Amino acid sequence: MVDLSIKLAGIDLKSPLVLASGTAGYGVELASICGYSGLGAVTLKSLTIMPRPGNRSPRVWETTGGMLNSIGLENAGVDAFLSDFLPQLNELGVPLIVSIAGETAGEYALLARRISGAPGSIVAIEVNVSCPNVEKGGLMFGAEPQASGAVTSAVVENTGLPVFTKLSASVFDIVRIAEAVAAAGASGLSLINTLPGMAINPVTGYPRLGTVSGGLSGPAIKPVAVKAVWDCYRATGLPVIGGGGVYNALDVVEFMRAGATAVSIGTATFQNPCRFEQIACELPDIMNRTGALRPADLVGSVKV
Amino acid sequence: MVDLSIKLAGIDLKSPLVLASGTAGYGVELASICGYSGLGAVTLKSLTIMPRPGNRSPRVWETTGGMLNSIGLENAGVDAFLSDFLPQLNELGVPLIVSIAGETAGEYALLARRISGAPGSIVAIEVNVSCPNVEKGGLMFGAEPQASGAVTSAVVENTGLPVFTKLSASVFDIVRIAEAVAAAGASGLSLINTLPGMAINPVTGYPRLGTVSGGLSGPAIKPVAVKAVWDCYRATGLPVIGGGGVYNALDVVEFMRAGATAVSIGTATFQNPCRFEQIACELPDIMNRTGALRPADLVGSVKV
Amino acid sequence: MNGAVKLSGRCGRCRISRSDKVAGSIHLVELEIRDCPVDLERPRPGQFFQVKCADGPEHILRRPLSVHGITQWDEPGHSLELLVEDVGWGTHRLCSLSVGSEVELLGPLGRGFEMPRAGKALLVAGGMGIAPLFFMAREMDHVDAGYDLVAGFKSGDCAYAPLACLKGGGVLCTEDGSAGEKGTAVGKAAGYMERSVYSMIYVCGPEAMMAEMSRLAEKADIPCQVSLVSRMACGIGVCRGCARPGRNGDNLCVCREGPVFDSTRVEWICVQ
Amino acid sequence: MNGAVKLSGRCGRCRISRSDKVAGSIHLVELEIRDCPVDLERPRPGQFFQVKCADGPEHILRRPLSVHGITQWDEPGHSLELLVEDVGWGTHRLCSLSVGSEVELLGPLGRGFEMPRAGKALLVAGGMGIAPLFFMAREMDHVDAGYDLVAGFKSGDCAYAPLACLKGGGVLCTEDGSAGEKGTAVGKAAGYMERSVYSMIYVCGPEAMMAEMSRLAEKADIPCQVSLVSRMACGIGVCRGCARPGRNGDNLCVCREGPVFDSTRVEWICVQ
Ligand SMILES: Cc1cc2nc3c(=O)[nH]c(=O)nc-3n(C[C@H](O)[C@H](O)[C@H](O)COP(=O)(O)OP(=O)(O)OC[C@H]3O[C@@H](n4cnc5c(N)ncnc54)[C@H](O)[C@@H]3O)c2cc1C
Ligand SMILES: Cc1cc2nc3c(=O)[nH]c(=O)nc-3n(C[C@H](O)[C@H](O)[C@H](O)COP(=O)(O)OP(=O)(O)OC[C@H]3O[C@@H](n4cnc5c(N)ncnc54)[C@H](O)[C@@H]3O)c2cc1C
Ligand SMILES: Cc1cc2nc3c(=O)[nH]c(=O)nc-3n(C[C@H](O)[C@H](O)[C@H](O)COP(=O)(O)O)c2cc1C
Ligand SMILES: Cc1cc2nc3c(=O)[nH]c(=O)nc-3n(C[C@H](O)[C@H](O)[C@H](O)COP(=O)(O)O)c2cc1C
Ligand code: FES
Ligand code: FES
Repeated sequence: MVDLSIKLAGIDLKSPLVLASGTAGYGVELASICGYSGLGAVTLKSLTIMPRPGNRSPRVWETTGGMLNSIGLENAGVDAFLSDFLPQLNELGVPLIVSIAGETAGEYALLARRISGAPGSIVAIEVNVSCPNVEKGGLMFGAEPQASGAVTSAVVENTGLPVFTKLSASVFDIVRIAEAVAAAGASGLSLINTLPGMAINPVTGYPRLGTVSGGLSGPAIKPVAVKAVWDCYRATGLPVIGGGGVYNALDVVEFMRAGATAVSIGTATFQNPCRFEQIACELPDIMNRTGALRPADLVGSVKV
Repeated sequence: MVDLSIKLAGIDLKSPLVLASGTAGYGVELASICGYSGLGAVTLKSLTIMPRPGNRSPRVWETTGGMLNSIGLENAGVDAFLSDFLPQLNELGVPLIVSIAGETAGEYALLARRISGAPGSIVAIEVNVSCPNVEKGGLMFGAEPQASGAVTSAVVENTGLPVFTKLSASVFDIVRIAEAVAAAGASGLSLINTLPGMAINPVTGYPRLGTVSGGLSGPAIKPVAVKAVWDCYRATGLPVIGGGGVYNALDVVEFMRAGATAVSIGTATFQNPCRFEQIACELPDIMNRTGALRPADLVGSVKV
Repeated sequence: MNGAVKLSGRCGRCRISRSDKVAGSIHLVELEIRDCPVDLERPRPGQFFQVKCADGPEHILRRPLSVHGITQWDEPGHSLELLVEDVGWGTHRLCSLSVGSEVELLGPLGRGFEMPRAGKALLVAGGMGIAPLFFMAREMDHVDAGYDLVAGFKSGDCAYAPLACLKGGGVLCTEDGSAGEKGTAVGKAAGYMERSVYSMIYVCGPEAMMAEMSRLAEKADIPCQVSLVSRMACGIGVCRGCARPGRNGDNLCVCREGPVFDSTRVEWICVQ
Repeated sequence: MNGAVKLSGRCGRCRISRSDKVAGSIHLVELEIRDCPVDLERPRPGQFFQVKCADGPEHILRRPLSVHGITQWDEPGHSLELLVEDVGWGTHRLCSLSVGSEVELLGPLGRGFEMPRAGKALLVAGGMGIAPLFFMAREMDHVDAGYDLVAGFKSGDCAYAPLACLKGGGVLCTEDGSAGEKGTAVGKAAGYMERSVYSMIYVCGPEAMMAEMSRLAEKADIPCQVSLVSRMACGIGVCRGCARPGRNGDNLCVCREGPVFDSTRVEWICVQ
């Protein structure tokens, strides 16, 4: 019998499967379609201090093996989340990873404090650094080691919860950023966010997304994600929540072998909201075929 | 009637379709299967000064909507190319873009001189900067604006042929690199090279490629490529040979709208060696539907 | 708007029992619910299903399709009808599937049309807008509600609206006059509004047509329900991919709060 | 090695006229060449086709499959046989296609086995290595060449080698003895080599088995041709994806210079 439980930066989770930020809403909607058994944790869509209306429509477009989105961090804001959603979520009993996004390091610090003061199922904070850094002329925080480190420090100093910084793989050297984040005290890394992309309707000439460009996710990006996980795991040794294009249990094992302690499922949820349940069912069998008794046996086990 | 001819940085080509480097060999092999009518030019696989054996097997792996490769620039070296292949190619009469790859700026300069001294069908040089810069500790030239510019200058100063620098999109800010290349005197840009990626056999734990990681190409990366073309075209105004995941004539028009003057076909050639001929047949009809009379009407015409 | 406020849709796999080309590139696809492993809720007019048009990791998003009809829902052998226009790869694959193939469904989803409480209703369909409104008309026939249905199409070769089998009044019109009466759906509907008194107007069709009908309805002070289109990823309210602007500066979540909205809530946009 | 030195293969689309599971996960797929729009060259044993297992941009690489047989090549109605083991998504999709489906072929490609000039040959097949060697045996039957064929499999449920229909001598063996004789292909072949004199040995099977057979052949000083496996992208010599090391520090381009090589040219590796 395979035991699916894991220890992720000190947190006990009953499964390595985690729902990715932005693809599982506030966590309550899916609970009415699928049970949450088989799931380690739900990462909530990134919260900002103030509510955000998000981007112009259309916001999604399917591409070969993946999709583009430009949701634009639409969310109700941290206060509405704490008052309107968290109580319901606490009743579901599923561990929560709260993703936060800010425009200044100060905003991240404030969000971390708010979240940490909240009761209940929150087990970790995920720091989304793929946001424009308003103090630095709109450059994404995650583009630079210093900015990524600074934001991570700001969060770490304002919470007792484990902190996972979520990196973008659309940089030349993700390892330097991972190292900066490690030095800033992150408990772990979350890899990877979407890749910047764009699509145009060839016939009409209009971009497929209202904001022209957006983020590419889904199976198409899996090889980029697996490499990012392996590079960062090897360089920092930090626990990794790895994902990008996960579709089935084989993909989950692939990410574990690359160094992921937990594995996130994002876009695949759109193909089937209960996909993670199916994956949880398939996983023990695949693990058996590798000879692993528990997920930890597989982490970083790629034979290089 | 649609006229497919284009002017690419001063070169007259009878079609915007170009075969991508590394996917059409030395240009002679395909000629025996497909005619070269409908084609603007063939980009040859990157040449180095000395012959290179390339990487360890296995070298290719299919991924969702794409593939990974780690050929490792296997090639016969510039001298063997000039003596053994160029004469045959000159007989075919198809315009050639010669791709060069070096480990130092000096090697690029030497390659450019050799190529420029050769007679015949060569119409342009493509500078592959996705190579390790031996003078800079193995960091890829294309990772930095300065190194990309330096290599481009070295080539421009040693040739009378138009020079296209081929960039990698796996950097945070491709526009800064494109600008450095423009300032260094490139006649145009070639976009994009493969994205770094990796795949692991989940059951055995072995990497799918002998070199562990490789380059991701094919339809999966098209959204990343379209964005790179649009960003660089808008920022520099340089003529662009655009591609990455092109599969059909709709894709060709999509790249033109994003700013590509010529469009490259790479991985799709593996699905069908005569794919470019099929695309050339479909293209006039698709162009008709857009109202364009010639490719130039479409370049950069995305409605943003 | 009436219907599934709570997420009650479930995933099921159904067999195609019929797939016919009924006009131009429009296909009528019938799915047998009988063999579906889960009990799907009875769909209401205006609700939709998220349909998986192909298997495998390479096809990641489902396609939203309105319910066009149901048969014998409460008996064994009940089935679901979709009216699908082949406009791109997803719908093309769906229309290419042969009888006996299986398709994954998620639904019924969203809020459908609210049945009129009294009086006569006007149903205005533009193009594929007929898919949900035809179902609405049939359900109104069940409860003997009075209505007129205007079904407008570009031309005769893409027109499908078998009005004769309905109890209510109706007219089919085409812009070029090649089938039914000549004219646009909005034009015909305006004529009907001059001649009759309606307690409710239901509209589904292209954005510009719905915008125009809403304007007419609001001017005439008749409540108007519109069924919006938006590109969707999840279809169940988790991704915010379908959100579009509301008239009060709010966002309308088309898949979950809609697709049917009161016209006064909608900010009309030019969708590309 | 004999065969297509020049690239003469062409692309064609053919109808599946038969697709049967013949053992375990092994399928015999027969393709009608008749309707193929281009004149495919007559394939030689050891040559292969690049087969497109699914359409669309989402499936970018073809799969190399050896020719397992041809029928009436010079008459109308000629067909091509492939013996396919379902090991991953490409072969799985191919094996799932029903009779009447169409498949795109590119080939025949590569250099096949060189026919022996005189004497008796030993053919040693491990697992799916039977696909080209069975074709070789049938072609040798045509010219009344003498041979023994050893076909080894892991066990009986994945064994397929209808030796009775061949003129030459032969033995089927399985590692667990569940079908034919008990033993490995190499073990049996070694026994044959002790009892008979062979002028040529032909081998196709797993890497380790071919390495071992090559060693035996080279020790006995018998020319040995091996058919190598390598992951391929183009199949026609343009990408260098299939290259693997040769014994002299050179690269062997499996798709174009091979897949059949003289054993002395090959550097044996552990392919994962
Ligand atoms: C609630 C709802 C109900 C619908 N009911 C029906 C129906 O009953 N019958 C019917 O034929 N069509 C219906 N549609 C439209 C249908 O969903 C789209 O035509 C379909 O998704 C197109 O997918 P495709 O892959 O064939 O085309 P693509 O190649 O993806 O695109 C073709 C065109 O369709 C548009 N499109 C693509 N995906 C979507 C999407 N998810 N939602 C809306 N537009 C999209 C694109 O912008 C593009 O212009 C409905 C849409 C919605 C939102
Ligand atoms: C010249 C040649 C002739 C062959 N003849 C036959 C034959 O007659 N019958 C038969 O059943 N098989 C044959 N093979 C092997 C066959 O090509 C692979 O089994 C097939 O490509 C696997 O594809 P897949 O998508 O089903 O598996 P995947 O899911 O892609 O992979 C499954 C396994 O197959 C291996 N593989 C994947 N692609 C290739 C490839 N292009 N070449 C080699 N191995 C690969 C992978 O490493 C993996 O271990 C031949 C291979 C070569 C090179
Ligand atoms: C519609 C959508 C919305 C997303 N929103 C967020 C978000 O709010 N915060 C975040 O950190 N990542 C967000 N992501 C990124 C995912 O969490 C995930 O990192 C990425 O999609 C790659 O994984 P996947 O291929 O499994 O989807 C979003 C992705 C999608 C598709
Ligand atoms: C097998 C293979 C070999 C390649 N070799 C080279 C090369 O030698 N030089 C180069 O500049 N690009 C090389 N490329 C990159 C392609 O030229 C092209 O930029 C990339 O594959 C993206 O385009 P595509 O998706 O159409 O293939 C190679 C790509 C593949 C798949
Ligand atoms: S489509 Fe995901 S929220 Fe509506
Ligand atoms: S597979 Fe491309 S060279 Fe052999």
